[in-house]
Amino acid sequence: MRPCTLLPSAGGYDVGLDVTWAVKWLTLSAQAMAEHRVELIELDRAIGDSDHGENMDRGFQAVLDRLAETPPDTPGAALKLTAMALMSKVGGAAGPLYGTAFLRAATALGDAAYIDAPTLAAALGAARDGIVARGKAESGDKTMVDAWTPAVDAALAAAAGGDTLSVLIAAAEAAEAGAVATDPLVARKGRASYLGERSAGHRDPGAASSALILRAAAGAAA
Amino acid sequence: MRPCTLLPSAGGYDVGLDVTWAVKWLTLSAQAMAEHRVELIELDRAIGDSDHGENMDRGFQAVLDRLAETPPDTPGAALKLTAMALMSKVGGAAGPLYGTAFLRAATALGDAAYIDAPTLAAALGAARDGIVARGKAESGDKTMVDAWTPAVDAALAAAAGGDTLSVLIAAAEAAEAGAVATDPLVARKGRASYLGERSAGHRDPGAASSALILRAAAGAAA
Amino acid sequence: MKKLINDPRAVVDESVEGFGLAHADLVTVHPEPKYVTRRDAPVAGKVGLVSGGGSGHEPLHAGFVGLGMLDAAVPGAVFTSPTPDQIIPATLAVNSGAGVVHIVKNYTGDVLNFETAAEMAQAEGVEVRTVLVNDDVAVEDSLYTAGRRGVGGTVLVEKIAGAAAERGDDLDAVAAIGDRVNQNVRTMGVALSACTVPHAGTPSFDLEDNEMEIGIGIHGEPGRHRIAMEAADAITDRLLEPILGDLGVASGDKVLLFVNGMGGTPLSELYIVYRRAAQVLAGRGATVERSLVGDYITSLEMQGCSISVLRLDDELTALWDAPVHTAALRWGV
Amino acid sequence: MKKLINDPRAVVDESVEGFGLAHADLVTVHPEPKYVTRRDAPVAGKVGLVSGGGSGHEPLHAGFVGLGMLDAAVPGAVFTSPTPDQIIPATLAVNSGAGVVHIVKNYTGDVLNFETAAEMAQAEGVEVRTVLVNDDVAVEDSLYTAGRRGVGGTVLVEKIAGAAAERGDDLDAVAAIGDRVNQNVRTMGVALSACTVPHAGTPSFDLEDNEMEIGIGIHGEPGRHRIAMEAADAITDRLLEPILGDLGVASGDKVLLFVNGMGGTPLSELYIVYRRAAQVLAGRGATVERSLVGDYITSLEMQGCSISVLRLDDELTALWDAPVHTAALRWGV
Ligand SMILES: Nc1ncnc2c1ncn2[C@@H]1O[C@H](COP(=O)(O)OP(=O)(O)O)[C@@H](O)[C@H]1O
Ligand SMILES: Nc1ncnc2c1ncn2[C@@H]1O[C@H](COP(=O)(O)OP(=O)(O)O)[C@@H](O)[C@H]1O
Ligand SMILES: [Mg+2]
Ligand SMILES: [Mg+2]
Ligand SMILES: [Mg+2]
Ligand SMILES: [Mg+2]
Repeated sequence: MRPCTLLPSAGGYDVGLDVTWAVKWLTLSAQAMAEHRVELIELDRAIGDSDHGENMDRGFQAVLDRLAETPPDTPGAALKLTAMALMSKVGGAAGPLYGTAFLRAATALGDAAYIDAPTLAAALGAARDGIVARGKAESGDKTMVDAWTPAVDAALAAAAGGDTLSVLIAAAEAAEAGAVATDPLVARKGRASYLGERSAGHRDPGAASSALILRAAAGAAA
Repeated sequence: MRPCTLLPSAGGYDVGLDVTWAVKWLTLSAQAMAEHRVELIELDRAIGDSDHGENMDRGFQAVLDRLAETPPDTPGAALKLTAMALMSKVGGAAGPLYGTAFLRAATALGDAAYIDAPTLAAALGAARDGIVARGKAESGDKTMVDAWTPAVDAALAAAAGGDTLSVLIAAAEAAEAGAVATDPLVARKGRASYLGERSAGHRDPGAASSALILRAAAGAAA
Repeated sequence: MKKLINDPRAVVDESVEGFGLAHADLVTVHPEPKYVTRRDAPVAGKVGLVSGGGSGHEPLHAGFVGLGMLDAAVPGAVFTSPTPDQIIPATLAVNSGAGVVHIVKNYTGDVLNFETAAEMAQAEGVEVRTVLVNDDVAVEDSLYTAGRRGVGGTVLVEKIAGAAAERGDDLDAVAAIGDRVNQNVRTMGVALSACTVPHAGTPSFDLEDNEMEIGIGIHGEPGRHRIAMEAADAITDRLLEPILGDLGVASGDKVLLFVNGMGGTPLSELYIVYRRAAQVLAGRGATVERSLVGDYITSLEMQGCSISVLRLDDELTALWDAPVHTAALRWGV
Repeated sequence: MKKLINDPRAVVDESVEGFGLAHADLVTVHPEPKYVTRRDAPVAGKVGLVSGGGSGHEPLHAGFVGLGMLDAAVPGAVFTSPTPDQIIPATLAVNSGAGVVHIVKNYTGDVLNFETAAEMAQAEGVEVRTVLVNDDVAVEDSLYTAGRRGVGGTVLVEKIAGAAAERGDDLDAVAAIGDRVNQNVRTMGVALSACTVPHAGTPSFDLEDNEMEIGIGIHGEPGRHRIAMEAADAITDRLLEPILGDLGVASGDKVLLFVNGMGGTPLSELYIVYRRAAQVLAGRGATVERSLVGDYITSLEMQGCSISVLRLDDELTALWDAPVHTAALRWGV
């Protein structure tokens, strides 16, 4: 799993992330979506339209198909392929948002074969910015942004002195905490916003799926 | 309640039935339909279309309205008015069948002010014949005929040696037994026949309402 | 029971009143006794077409009143056939002198009430013919029952006989066309859920979560068999088999395929059934020349559907295609 | 969950396939990526109209493809907006050179996916305008939400903009007519029961026997308020009040009244609602000039309805009356 080349990082020498990691990340993400499909549907049932788990599962299965069809050479290529698959297979709000996120992250990574911690944190930041640019949600609106923004903050902080694994672990933990923190919020964006006060007391499904994806990223690097 | 004139009957002198009895019969019938409305709906729900109690209740309420509007002079007039009200307000299978039954009974009674036991039994026979003529059901087809035919047989037997009250009591008891006896039958006429074997094990709603009407007739004479 | 109703006993009155308000360009509602006529009835020289039956099957029959279809519809109480005192004035109102055809679904109540009304209308000088519709192949032993029921085929009889009347056919010819449609159509239905008659308040039968009723009629009565739920394709095959067998559909036959919703089934599901039925018919070498998919003869909010197959000939096809302008069926105008 | 389906994940594929078989005279179904075009698309010189959204709202949108209405419909998964890779080829397929109008219901997913598709179609040289439909008055604080949703009014926008395109209006004019309809229509809905998304298998929300959801959208999402069941007249008043207030309906106004069933409500009940709504409008001095009653934009088998009121002017009325020939709406042809 670990590449044989060592890359410099702020905290000393880091084992960089390569395309194998990226493919493993996407594979673990697809597994997570399949495993948590019903749970995500249930979250969406409470404050949305019962499709988020189905959509994400369908989307990541398509990612797996395309990874098998045309194996990517670089992490950036893997994420770009993912962006395209999600954009064309997920639909709903999550499709374009995740599609943009992966596309921006892919752009941030460029052609690099290996990713160091700062690049990784920057790519996560680009993904988050993409979601915000498309969806116009602010923190506290009870959307996936509430998982991504703390994740990016934690990733940037970890990248200052840690390796890629510690960046991803920090991001995953923060995303999970961010998702949990959506529970009491009143939604102001997306479908849940129609419920007004009634949206409080439920976890945002997109924040939950985001946490799963970031946890998969850490798992792939471990 | 009892008229002041005594009529000869086979068994001696009988208190004949007059228009007051007829009106009371119809009033008690209307009460019975209202009271047993839900029960008749339930019977019809099991092997039909859940409307028999509603239809009979609506029909007999219309009978009461018309009795109040144009009080009849004779038992025959009361039954004719009933026939017309049921025919125009009940609908379904029961409407024309009961309509014909009351019309034939009215015709059998003619203009008579008082009815003796044989006339009464003959009128019940005419009612039954009307039902059979319209509906073409035979005994054992699991229809209201299975209440009326034993009732008429018992009425004719009672009329040979009894007064009108005993005719009506005999008819009511036989109708009730006849209705109960429809339970195991497989329906061959009416809506229940579509169920085939599945119609067995349920009482025929029309037989049940017939028994209620004949019991009301006895109650009015008591 | 949850329904968009006020007093359960006012359901038919209020619904028909609303129908009259919404379609004042097409129909006139006569409130007491209740019947609905084509706005321009009686149409000079034209044979009048009257149908009716219990309510709860909407859009049948009032939704089919208008040019090229019915001249009058007579709604009874929910699932209860109407009474002669409604049918008679409806018959008189649409008689232009050319006589009136009664289209009657074969149920004891409908038959008896229309029979009485026809007699009395004849006594008033109106020539009446009756077309009895009995297309339901679910009723097997018709010798030992009230006979096959009139179900989905009724819509097709009303459309095609209506077109015959509109083109100027005489009384016997219109009745003959109606009979011909009836002889060439077969129907079978399935319920996934019961329906609740407003005045009754409880579902017309109880079905487990994994059960369905095969061979239902249109009055919420239980069907002939209760079996375990199956996939749509298997259900479709189960409905189609007796239809095609009884009708004797052969290779080269041209048919109209009608997939009807019972009221509570999404249209998308009807198209899933249609798809399979069309595949099966194609597999038998029959050509589906005309189609109808939607809720046309319903049982309140029942979930389920019926499939009807009508064997077409050129005349029936032309009459099907003829203009119709009613609340529920409209084309060519 | 009891449905007339096969594999829950094949519902949209099989249903759209069946739709294409049943209406081969009107539409062409493109299976992968999935979209439905008018059979004669692109129509030379005519502005193309494309709409789409999640499936489960049938007959919307595919049922409205045809002369005088949509040129293409793009069905997503159930309750999930379609993706750009479907919307783009649909847009290209109906572009005759006169440009294409996207009619988009205001939901985050629909907006984002159509936005992306519009950008990419523009990049391919197609001029695209977007009409955003947001007629749902149930969404109150639209500043703090994703904004008002597109619901019943969508059907009216599609019909009237479709008629404008058919008569030859140019791209901006068609979009302007669509916007005008949207500005003049308001809608509010109620659910008496939830619906079950096939892949989810459980009802979209739980309602007690004596409860209803006021202010529902069309995706089985819960509404804004949950209150005790009421009679149809009271419910109608409750839906109509915010519509009339927000639209500012005044005495002398001419309106189109649209009572829409959510999929599991008997037509007879819709007419009971229509009756009351018509009475209330008459009481305000408004004239109901046109009516539409039936299941046109649904939520699977949900029980309930929505009421839409569109303020008419002479041009909108004429465009409403213009011929339309689609699977679900047809007149004048
Ligand atoms: N404007 C937005 N910005 C960021 N995220 C959003 C926005 N709108 C919705 N979302 C996210 O999308 C999720 C819903 O996705 P999904 O259920 O797949 O789409 P839909 O709402 O179209 O059914 C929400 O839980 C939320 O996290
Ligand atoms: N052919 C018939 N002859 C005699 N009685 C009949 C016949 N058909 C039906 N009935 C009676 O009518 C009853 C049903 O009446 P009702 O429910 O009011 O009418 P419907 O079946 O039209 O709903 C049955 O229970 C049966 O007793
Ligand atoms: Mg969702
Ligand atoms: Mg009955
Ligand atoms: Mg009945
Ligand atoms: Mg969705």
